[in-house]
Amino acid sequence: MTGRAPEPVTAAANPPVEPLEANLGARDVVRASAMPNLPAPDRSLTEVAKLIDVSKCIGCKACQSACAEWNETHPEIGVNTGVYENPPDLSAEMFTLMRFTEYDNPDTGNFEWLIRKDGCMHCAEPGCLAACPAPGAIVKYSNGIVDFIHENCIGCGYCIIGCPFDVPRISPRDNRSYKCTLCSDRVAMGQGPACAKSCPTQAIVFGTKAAMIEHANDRIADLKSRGYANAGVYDPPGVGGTHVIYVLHHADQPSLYAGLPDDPQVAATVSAWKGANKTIGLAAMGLAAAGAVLHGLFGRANRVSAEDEVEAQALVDREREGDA
Amino acid sequence: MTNAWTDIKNTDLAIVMGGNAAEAHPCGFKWVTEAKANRGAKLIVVDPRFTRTAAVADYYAPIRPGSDIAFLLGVIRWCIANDKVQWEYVRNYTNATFLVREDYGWADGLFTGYDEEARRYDMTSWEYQIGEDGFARVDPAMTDPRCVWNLLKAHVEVYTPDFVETVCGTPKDRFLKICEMIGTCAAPDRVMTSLYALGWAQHSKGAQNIRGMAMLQLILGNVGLRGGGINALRGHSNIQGLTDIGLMSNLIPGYMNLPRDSEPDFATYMASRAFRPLRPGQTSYWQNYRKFFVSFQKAMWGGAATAENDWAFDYLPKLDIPSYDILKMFDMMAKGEVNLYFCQGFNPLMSFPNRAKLTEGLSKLKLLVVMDPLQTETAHFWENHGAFNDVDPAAIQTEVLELPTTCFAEDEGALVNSGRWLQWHWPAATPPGAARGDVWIMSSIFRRVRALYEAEGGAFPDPILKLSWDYADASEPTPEELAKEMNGRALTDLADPADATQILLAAGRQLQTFGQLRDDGSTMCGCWIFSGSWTEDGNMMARRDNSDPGDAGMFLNWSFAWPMNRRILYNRASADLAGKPWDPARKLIEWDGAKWTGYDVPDIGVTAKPGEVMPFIMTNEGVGKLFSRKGMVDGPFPTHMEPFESPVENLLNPALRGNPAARVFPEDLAQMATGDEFPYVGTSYRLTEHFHTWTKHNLVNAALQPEFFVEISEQLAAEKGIRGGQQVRVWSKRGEVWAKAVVTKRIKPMICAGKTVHVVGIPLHWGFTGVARKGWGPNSLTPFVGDANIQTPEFKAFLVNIEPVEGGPLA
Amino acid sequence: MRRRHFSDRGDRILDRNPVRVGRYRLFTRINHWIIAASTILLLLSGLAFYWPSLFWLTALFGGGQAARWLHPILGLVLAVGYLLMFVQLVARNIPRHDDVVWVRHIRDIVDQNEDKLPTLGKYNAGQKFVFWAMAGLILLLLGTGVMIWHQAFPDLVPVPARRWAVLGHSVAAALMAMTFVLHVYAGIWTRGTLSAMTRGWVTGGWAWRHHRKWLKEVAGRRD
Amino acid sequence: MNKGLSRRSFLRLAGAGVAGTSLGALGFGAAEAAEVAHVRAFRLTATTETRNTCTYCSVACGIILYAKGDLKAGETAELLHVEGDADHPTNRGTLCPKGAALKDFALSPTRAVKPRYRAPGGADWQDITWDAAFDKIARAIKDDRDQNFIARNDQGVTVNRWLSTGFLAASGTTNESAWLTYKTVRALGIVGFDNQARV
Repeated sequence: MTGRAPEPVTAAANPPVEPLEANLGARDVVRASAMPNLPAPDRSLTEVAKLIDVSKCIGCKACQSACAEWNETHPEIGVNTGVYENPPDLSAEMFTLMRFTEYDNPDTGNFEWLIRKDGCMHCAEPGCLAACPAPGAIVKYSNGIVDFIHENCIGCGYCIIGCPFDVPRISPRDNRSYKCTLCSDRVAMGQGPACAKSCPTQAIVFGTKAAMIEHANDRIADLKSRGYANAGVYDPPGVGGTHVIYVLHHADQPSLYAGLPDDPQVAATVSAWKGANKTIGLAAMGLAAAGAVLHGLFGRANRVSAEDEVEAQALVDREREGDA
Repeated sequence: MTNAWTDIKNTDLAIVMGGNAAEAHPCGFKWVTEAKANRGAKLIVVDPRFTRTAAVADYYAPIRPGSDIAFLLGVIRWCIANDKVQWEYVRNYTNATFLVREDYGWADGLFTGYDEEARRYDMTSWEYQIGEDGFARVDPAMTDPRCVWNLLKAHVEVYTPDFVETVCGTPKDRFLKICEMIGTCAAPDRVMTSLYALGWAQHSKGAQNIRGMAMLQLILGNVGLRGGGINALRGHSNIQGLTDIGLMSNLIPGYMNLPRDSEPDFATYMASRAFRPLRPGQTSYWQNYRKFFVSFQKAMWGGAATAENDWAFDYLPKLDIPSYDILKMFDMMAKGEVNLYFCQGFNPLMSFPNRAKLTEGLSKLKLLVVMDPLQTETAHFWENHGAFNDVDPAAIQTEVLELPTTCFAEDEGALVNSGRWLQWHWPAATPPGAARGDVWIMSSIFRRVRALYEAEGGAFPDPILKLSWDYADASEPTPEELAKEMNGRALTDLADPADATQILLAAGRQLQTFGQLRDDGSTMCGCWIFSGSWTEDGNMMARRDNSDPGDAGMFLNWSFAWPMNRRILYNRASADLAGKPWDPARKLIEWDGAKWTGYDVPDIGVTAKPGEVMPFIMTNEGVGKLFSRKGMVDGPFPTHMEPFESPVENLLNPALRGNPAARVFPEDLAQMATGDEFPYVGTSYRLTEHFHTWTKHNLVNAALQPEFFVEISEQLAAEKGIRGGQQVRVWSKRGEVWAKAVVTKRIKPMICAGKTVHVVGIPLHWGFTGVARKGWGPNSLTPFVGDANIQTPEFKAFLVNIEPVEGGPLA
Repeated sequence: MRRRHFSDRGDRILDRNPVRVGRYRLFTRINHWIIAASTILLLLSGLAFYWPSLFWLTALFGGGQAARWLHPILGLVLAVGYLLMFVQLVARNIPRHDDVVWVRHIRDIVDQNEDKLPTLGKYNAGQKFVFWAMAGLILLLLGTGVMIWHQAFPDLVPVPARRWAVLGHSVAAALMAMTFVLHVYAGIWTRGTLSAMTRGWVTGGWAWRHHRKWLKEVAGRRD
Repeated sequence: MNKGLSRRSFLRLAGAGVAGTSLGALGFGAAEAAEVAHVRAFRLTATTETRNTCTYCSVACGIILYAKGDLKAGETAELLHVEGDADHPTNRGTLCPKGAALKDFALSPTRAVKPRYRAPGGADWQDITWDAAFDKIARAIKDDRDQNFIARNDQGVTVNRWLSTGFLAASGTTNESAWLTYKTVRALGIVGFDNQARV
């Protein structure tokens, strides 16, 4: 080791080739799936964020390409289904995807081609983590990155159920769940994510969340000057904010962008399932079991008496004889 | 590009027309995004399709493929009519004031001098009035009706907004809005940049499309300025370099030309090339042609090129026609006139029009040699791949050699980018299998041929036997040796012409600049414009200092740019007549009273006084040319011409078809369709996910865009009963393809001359080799005709038909 | 042949001194224990997914991944097993008027005052409740389980439906666990019951005490 | 060099606190230690970096090639990764979807990796050595040139051109190989010479 990797401040740097100590690891985990009482880490990293400025995005898929290369995934060579989305959906081999929406803007009469990079939003309140039953399979670091620890993943798919953005995908190859890691391995080395590094127009940028919000506000001012009165940032409070945030020209209508949820929340069904249901259910089961045990210990068993046997024999004899 | 990629950040308005920068050049397009984000620049896109560039544009307008000249001349007309002209620039830095001969004229879509039989113009009348002093006559007041400005005004009069709407299908309000946006850049402190590519070049009048924009940029005073210029976004990584080094039929490195049959000796050859200035006191740089040429001949044949043999003038082949370009060669091939053909990193079967004709030509060769890192369709043209390549191998007698070469990761050397930067790169990986570099392969072939001539004699062996081969390892010259040869060196001590006792450069030393070249055989130089790239100070192309004084975007210490490390051509024009920058905030160079200083290498003699030597030193006039005199074979001004295959007639003259001066072979003309037979306009293009037919060999890019498709409007889809994702057949008079249909709002029908015009968009990335799904390219459909000046095939506008298909070859 | 009302065809008086009554044939007993085993394994693996501190239970199956793929397979075993059981037992589990009376006197059962109750056929209302509750819950668990069986049916239903399914699955599982406890406890508390599923017979006294109509019918049968 | 880092490093996540649940207290014991929470080991540690230029379009983005093995040191080198060069003034580290996947171009399964020959009318390729291929080419050049070389045109002007053979040059290759190609092709008198400038 020649030193500790720095905390990342931007995506635009060349990766080191010398061995450095990672600046992100187990000791930075603030939450882990199915491990409710995790001790607080002794340090807190600066929150990071990836900002996706939809208004700068040219839909070139460099992010998809860089993502596949960095993560060494092998997206399938599919077919053309009449649209530009390829691969057709997020998959365990494709952690990010450009989604294209053709929109005739009724207010301006202009046609708009809205292109959004889809992928994990790295929620502050991750639905996937809440849903995951495998201890330590999903972790959240103090810098905001939500990462899947594949060794711990059991492939149940509950993360898919928990995610308000429909992001995780189970690999048919190894039955483990995959999604964008925000390039936690790069961030650990002081680098930004591969997608942000590659993005030709820097529609994707990476830095501290505070810096990204500031950058977003600059962009929003620029967009407003170009007539996008509803330009704004997408950092949905329903999931506690996210560490992947968007600048949208039409922030009043997120769902225009290939169904980006207008107000994402961890679903009530998921909360019920992982909240009250879990407690009540277990309590009920526990009480039932405990009640049975107690009753068994202290109650009087229902025993067959000798008279019962006699009566039975009499009855049988009676019946048999009666027939005879 | 007159400017550099990094300079685009200095613009106020970028117009992308005749290209699709965001998709074809995403990382260069970044600088448009920077200009938008940091200086509030606007972006206009004019394109038949709403492209991914349009997705981030401030304003978009559709245009019918092949009607760009009408649009551009319409903008010029609007600018003149609305006084959106940078008058001082136009008056001083263009040939607006030059008087043109009385017999020049234009009528019915044709200029004077047209010979219909020969499909050619006699350009005699396209000339200035030459005064008794031998210089062109000018009228600084621009009142003379024969001055270029007044001729231009008259020439563009027909291109009214209504005419533009009728021809181009661009709604008038959209056209006028764009005119207004462009018009703002006539102010000295506002600059527009034009970014274009093959969307303008691949027409039978491609060069005239580009001239239209160049003229507009001169009128707005935007050439030579930071954030301005006329920027061809070139395709391949070293297409600029190969053109610079002259790997074309008619070129000699550094934009010199092969002699013609009409130039039987060196003296005749030189007589028509050392252009003398057309105005007093001007510097026509081509006056140095002889120095460049002699030094080139010395680089080629060393000691065998002597004053006595006219520097081995006869070792060069002469041309009897303007060029044996690839279209001409494939035409000859199809006629059985070619026996051997070499394809070095080139896949013509998927790159040139009328694939059926290409296959026919390749099938008539005796031997085809393909050197490529990939298994190209050309090398495999004889293989049957069902409908994807329906040939009978047994019937093809061509021998084929497929030779594996290295690729970028395995080789070393320089590439010239679109902004003329020569950047050196180093190898990182061991070549796979038996793959070897092009240098070793070409050396091996050449040395064997030379050995055969040495042993057997044969046809005119001198240029082969005497070719300079001064390399440490004759079997594989190093990149360094070759680069130094191109830079050039002194062959004898070079004495100072002013003081013979002073040696400026000792024998054997690398040249510092082409200014040191001599025409007496004492210097050698493979490519004069590259002089300064590998000097005694070392490899200038490998420089990596990315500092940028003044945040000007010039990066003078990063690599080397030709000529002389200059980053913006014509940068003298960034300052007014007195030498002060038009816009102080955009200073590039300025006259400090004694010399030119600034952020860029001045494109003028450093001590050439302002007002005396004019900015455009490569022209005979010293100024930019609104009227191109004899530079273009199809007219001194652009004029509206329809594509060879067009759904509408030429409104200026219905009798005209295509570019009247374009070369077209009779068999090919017979295969041109009319709108009655083939009602829809086909246009070809690249997609951002792919690079030509290379990346379909690549797993990731094949996944990002796996399968051949065509794009049509919702309206055409409804008319034809085509669903998105369904298989369709598209056919032209020359061939047919099957593809998936992408039905989109991004293409909308246009109304041109009262007709509804539907566009069928056909991307070009698929074939029958590689890892992506098998498919076709648009070249199965396109007509075999090129631009009149530069022979770029007319890939961007042709006629097709389309129908839905069940159970076709893709099913 | 007399029509059977309270007994199944295989039910037999095996011995008359002392009386032993055949209650379940071998096939039924194997069926039951398969159901029992799969239920237990399902409970164990299900609890591991349900409650983080029980995740260690997955170790019994060879780890989380193995537990994850085994659980739905076991679920199918249970469902098929229970279907077979259902077919065998459904006829005697149809609720009757006696059951209503029996339920009204539920206190007397706990207090072991069975004399106050109506005499019963092969099953009492409690047993019938377990039978039907299990049937319903297994059906529900099967349906919801299939919806969230990602490996086999990744795209069967949209995510919101899966959320309802997983909620329903867990509620049903909890109810099933409680039913299971009830069933097991009742079997143990009511001494003499277990042999019905182990050896296949009960004593005459047991039958007299708990299922007198059944005993009477079996004893009177000649088939 | 730290070879260990080229594999995933497993870091234990503290299991403390897991046992603090009701059932844990009932004696079911601490959960089996949830074993790992790790960040994937950095892929590029201890690789050789080389400056290069993207082979595709004319923006000429600076790239860095990361390889296992050092070619300059005479080692066999295998390309592992390609990334944009953040120091480069034009691309500043960014790459387009083609550039970002350059590694897959160099490692394409359909690269040509050995010289192959197809005989007239043949249905298949045959392997051929470089030497045999060059001999065949040289002979073909010599024979065709000798037969079809035009020393003088009809007017008797020396023209020294050879029309029956053509050459297409690669605009993806370097200036240096282009220059050597130019020299050899022109020395032979070939005028049917072109490159991709038109497409």
